[in-house]
Amino acid sequence: MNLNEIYTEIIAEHSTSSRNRHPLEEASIKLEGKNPSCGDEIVLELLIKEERIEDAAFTGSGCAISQASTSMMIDLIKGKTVMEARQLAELFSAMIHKRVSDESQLAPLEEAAALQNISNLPARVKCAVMPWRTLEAATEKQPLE
Amino acid sequence: MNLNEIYTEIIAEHSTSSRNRHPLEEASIKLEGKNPSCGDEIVLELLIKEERIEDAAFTGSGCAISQASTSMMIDLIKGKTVMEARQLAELFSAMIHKRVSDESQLAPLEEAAALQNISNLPARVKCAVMPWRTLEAATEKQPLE
Amino acid sequence: MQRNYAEDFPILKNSTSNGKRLVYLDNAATTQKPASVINAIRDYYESSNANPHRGAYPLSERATELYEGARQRVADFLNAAGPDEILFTKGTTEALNFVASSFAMDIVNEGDEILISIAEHHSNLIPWQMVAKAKGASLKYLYTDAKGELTEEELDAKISPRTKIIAVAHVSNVLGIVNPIEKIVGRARQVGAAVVLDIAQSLPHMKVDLQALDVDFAAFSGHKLYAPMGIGVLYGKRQHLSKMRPMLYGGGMVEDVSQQEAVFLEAPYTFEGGTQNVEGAVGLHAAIDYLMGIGYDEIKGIEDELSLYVVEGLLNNPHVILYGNSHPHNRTGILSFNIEGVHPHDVSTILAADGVAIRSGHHCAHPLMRHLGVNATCRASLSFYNTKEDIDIFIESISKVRRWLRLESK
Amino acid sequence: MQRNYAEDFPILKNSTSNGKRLVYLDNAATTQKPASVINAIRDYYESSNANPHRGAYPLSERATELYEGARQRVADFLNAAGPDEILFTKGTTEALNFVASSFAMDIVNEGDEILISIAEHHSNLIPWQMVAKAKGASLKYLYTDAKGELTEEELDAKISPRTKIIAVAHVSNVLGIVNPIEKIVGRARQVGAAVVLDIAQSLPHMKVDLQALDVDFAAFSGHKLYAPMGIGVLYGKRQHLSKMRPMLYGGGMVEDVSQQEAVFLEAPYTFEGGTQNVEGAVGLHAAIDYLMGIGYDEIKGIEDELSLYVVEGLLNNPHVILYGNSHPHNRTGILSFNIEGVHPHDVSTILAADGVAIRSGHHCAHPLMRHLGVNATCRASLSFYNTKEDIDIFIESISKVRRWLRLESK
Ligand SMILES: Cc1ncc(COP(=O)(O)O)c(C=O)c1O
Ligand SMILES: Cc1ncc(COP(=O)(O)O)c(C=O)c1O
Repeated sequence: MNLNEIYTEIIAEHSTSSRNRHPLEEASIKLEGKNPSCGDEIVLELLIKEERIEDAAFTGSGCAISQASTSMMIDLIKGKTVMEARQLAELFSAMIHKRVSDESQLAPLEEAAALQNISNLPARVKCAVMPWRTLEAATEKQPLE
Repeated sequence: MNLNEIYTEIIAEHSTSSRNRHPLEEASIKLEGKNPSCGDEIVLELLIKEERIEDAAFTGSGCAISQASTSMMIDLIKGKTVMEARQLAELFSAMIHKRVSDESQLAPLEEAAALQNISNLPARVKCAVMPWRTLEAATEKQPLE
Repeated sequence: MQRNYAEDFPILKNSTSNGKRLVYLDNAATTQKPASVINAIRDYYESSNANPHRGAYPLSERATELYEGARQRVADFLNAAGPDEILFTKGTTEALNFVASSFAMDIVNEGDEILISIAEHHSNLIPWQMVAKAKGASLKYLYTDAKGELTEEELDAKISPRTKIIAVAHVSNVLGIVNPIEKIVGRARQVGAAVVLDIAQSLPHMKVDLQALDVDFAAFSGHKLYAPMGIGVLYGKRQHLSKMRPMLYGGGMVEDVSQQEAVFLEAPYTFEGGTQNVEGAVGLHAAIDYLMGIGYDEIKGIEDELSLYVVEGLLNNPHVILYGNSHPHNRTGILSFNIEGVHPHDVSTILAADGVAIRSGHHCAHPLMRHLGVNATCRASLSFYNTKEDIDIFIESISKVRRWLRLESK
Repeated sequence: MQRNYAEDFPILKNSTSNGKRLVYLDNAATTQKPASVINAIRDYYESSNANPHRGAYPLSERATELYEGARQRVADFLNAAGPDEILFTKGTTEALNFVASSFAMDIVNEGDEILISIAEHHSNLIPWQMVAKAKGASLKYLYTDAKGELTEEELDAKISPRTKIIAVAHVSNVLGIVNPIEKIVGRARQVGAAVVLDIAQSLPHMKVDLQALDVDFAAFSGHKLYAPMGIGVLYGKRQHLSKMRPMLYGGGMVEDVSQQEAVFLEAPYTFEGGTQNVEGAVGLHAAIDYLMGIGYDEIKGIEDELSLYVVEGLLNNPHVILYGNSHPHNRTGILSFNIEGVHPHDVSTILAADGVAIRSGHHCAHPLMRHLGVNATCRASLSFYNTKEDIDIFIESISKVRRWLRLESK
């Protein structure tokens, strides 16, 4: 394990960045996600209009990996359709569980692909995955009007 | 372990002998003894008069060791006082648990000293001891008039 | 030529018993361990030991992988629907007690019936007495016939719409008889009863496919399957496990704990409170790998042949009384017998002098002893590591027993 | 010169972690095993393995002697009144659950109080929640002060005539604080409460004399005492054990069983249903022998010195927040801390890259975490086999954490 591949600039930056870290007043969905064994906790808020994620933000606390993963996810899904966002969550999960490792296939994840190396740290996989699972849960019953 | 020292003539003889194996009509005390884990079971009957064991007999079934030990014990205690019988039980127990091994000290046990080698068979010690424990229990509350 | 599997077992190669070669015929009590299992334990402690599930460092990750890998191996081995149906326990006894206290106590009501066989081991018997008493239910018995078998008539007579639980051994630890599980499960399904299967004595000798058998619970002990002591398995169908209360409350099985409340994890973790026995799981994994390297066909082939050979030897002795079936069809290599006029404990002491280890007593099956009309029996139980030479020594030793007790002229 | 005890532990000599020497500082979670314990396990399986208590052949007699010899060794080690007060369990969690379900459930009534400390491990906490709920009793908490200690005022305020049970850890697994057991027992005696002592974290580091402490029950796990996994001990005073219901129903704990009734043996056998873990008992015996060969004076001497050295190193770092006492008086070598601005899980991942194994999380003590006002902490826990070099590597690694997270300029 090489820490340079885990605690990269971009992950460190996202983990403390305040850009996406705030409540979302007009949110249409709000869901809590947590890793009870770690104490990671986020509240994910989404503003969905006509099957599209118009805005997204989060509050909460946790380890650098979970916070960076949440922030990167929000950057990525803003403006995407619910369907696209769920497909990205699917892809992220495939990456972190080592089912997909090909760089070109991971391109749609953009910056979030920086979390690929977490797949080598079994104890931290759940930190990276948590926000994406929360996204999936939040959009599961989303009526696709 | 040498079986010659365990299944001796005298033990084999006592284990099947019918001399002491019968009910005792005038018994003043009757007590059941058993080794639940083996299925050894005897009923020891004693006729005690003025602190003296006038007669004794047993019924029951079990392994050769337990049956021989019972029969030898009865031969030995007949005619002895209750106190003497209890002292012999004490001595027998000391022999079987290897606290006394000196031959001259074991002389009062007479034929029952033939069971000394059972002390080398931890799994069978309880078979040899069972009748003696029953004797102790039977005479425990015996009023020494 | 057939391989001599005793070579794989250090204790069989090196140990003597009373100065003689050890002839170990008490395999139903516990089995010896192959070098591969002993080495797996050592390797675990020399390279991977840590508390699993809790640490974010490589050693703990490795311990977790080994532990969960063993769970997956057991699930595959038994053909469970998934690893979440496999709980590690310390043995069959703990597993069966847990089913009784956490499953049965919730579904059995006054007037219901719990049905077990008269041949059950105390571990699959006393827990049911307790449930029956606590719930005002009745504990009924399936009786074995003269050959030690459970007949269809007996099943028909005893399984009723009031039956809530049927708990039976796959193979009897006294008679070696294989019970008709398919028939029992078939009838159980008709009346809506749950089936609890004790596979402690079957799994070491035959393939057990739990999905094919369609039982609700199954339990076995590692130490009877060439694995270390202190580890066992409870299999439970997901639909049941998801409703059951935890077994032990403590670390590793909770999601959140406040001063007055606790929220528990899901199966299998909710049932594994406290630090788990990774060593035992690793040893069990190694034992299953070892056995599957040999294969059940080979195991059964060897054991059936030996079993026939023992029966032949025993029946050649006019003073031997054999209990249960005498042919290996429908029976594993467990043989219960007595010698006329001799108490079983004397038999085992006399055999021990020749280096032969057999069991004598009630084999934790008092009710069966009474049903057979005996106080105790001798039991020889085989493994594929036994040899014809072992059996020759055993039979020869048996032939001397009555002479030692002066019941025959020399 | 002081001996380097790491030499006795194969995993510490041979293992690397991420290519670096393993610096194992998670001893409160589980300890590594000395070669003498690993060899004792191997020797047991290679020369003495059998089902104890049941066989009349030498191998089984030997297994029985080893098992009962281990019980006697534990009784002497803890200064119990006799071996019949020592029950083998699979660990602390099983032992404490058993006291809760088999002792407490019988003596606690509606309106009674059960008192535990806020620093208890979940294993000594959730079982008491269950008893309190089942019985309509109330579960009260002793709160620790700013130093992590239980003050006399707190004891006076909480121990009342309604207190039936006081269950506390001898040493906290998060703060390492040694609780004032003499004072607690003194007050418990005045109000007639029973004291249950969790010695899982004290016994590895200090002499525990149970008759001198005069507690009613005590429990520990072998795996935290350099012994194998899967074995633990419950100590109980004779007067209590003689009245308690069995733990598991099955083989080995009965005198007689009929179809509807069972008669049980006396303590300790009535509490040990099922085949017992002889390997675990043998390993525990070897571990106690190993520890006593070193002696508690030496162990405490080394661990206190290392502990001071760690504290010094940690406090030199302005971003470290240390919880509980900072001097080793009244504390074993367990150190909980946080690094400003960094989540504990990131700390342990970063340390793992340097081969350092520490624990991060809630340490199975959620209520204490809330009491301390944190989500989680980092915990380094020492053993006498650690060295100053281990600590140097640990402290150096700690100093790099904030830089990795870009919280400091390089
Ligand atoms: C103080 C304390 N009590 C109880 C336990 C539970 O022990 P185990 O998990 O071995 O059952 C632990 C450790 O996990 C502990 O540190
Ligand atoms: C059929 C059967 N069931 C249950 C048990 C109990 O297993 P354990 O003692 O390993 O818990 C045994 C063996 O002792 C057995 O043979």
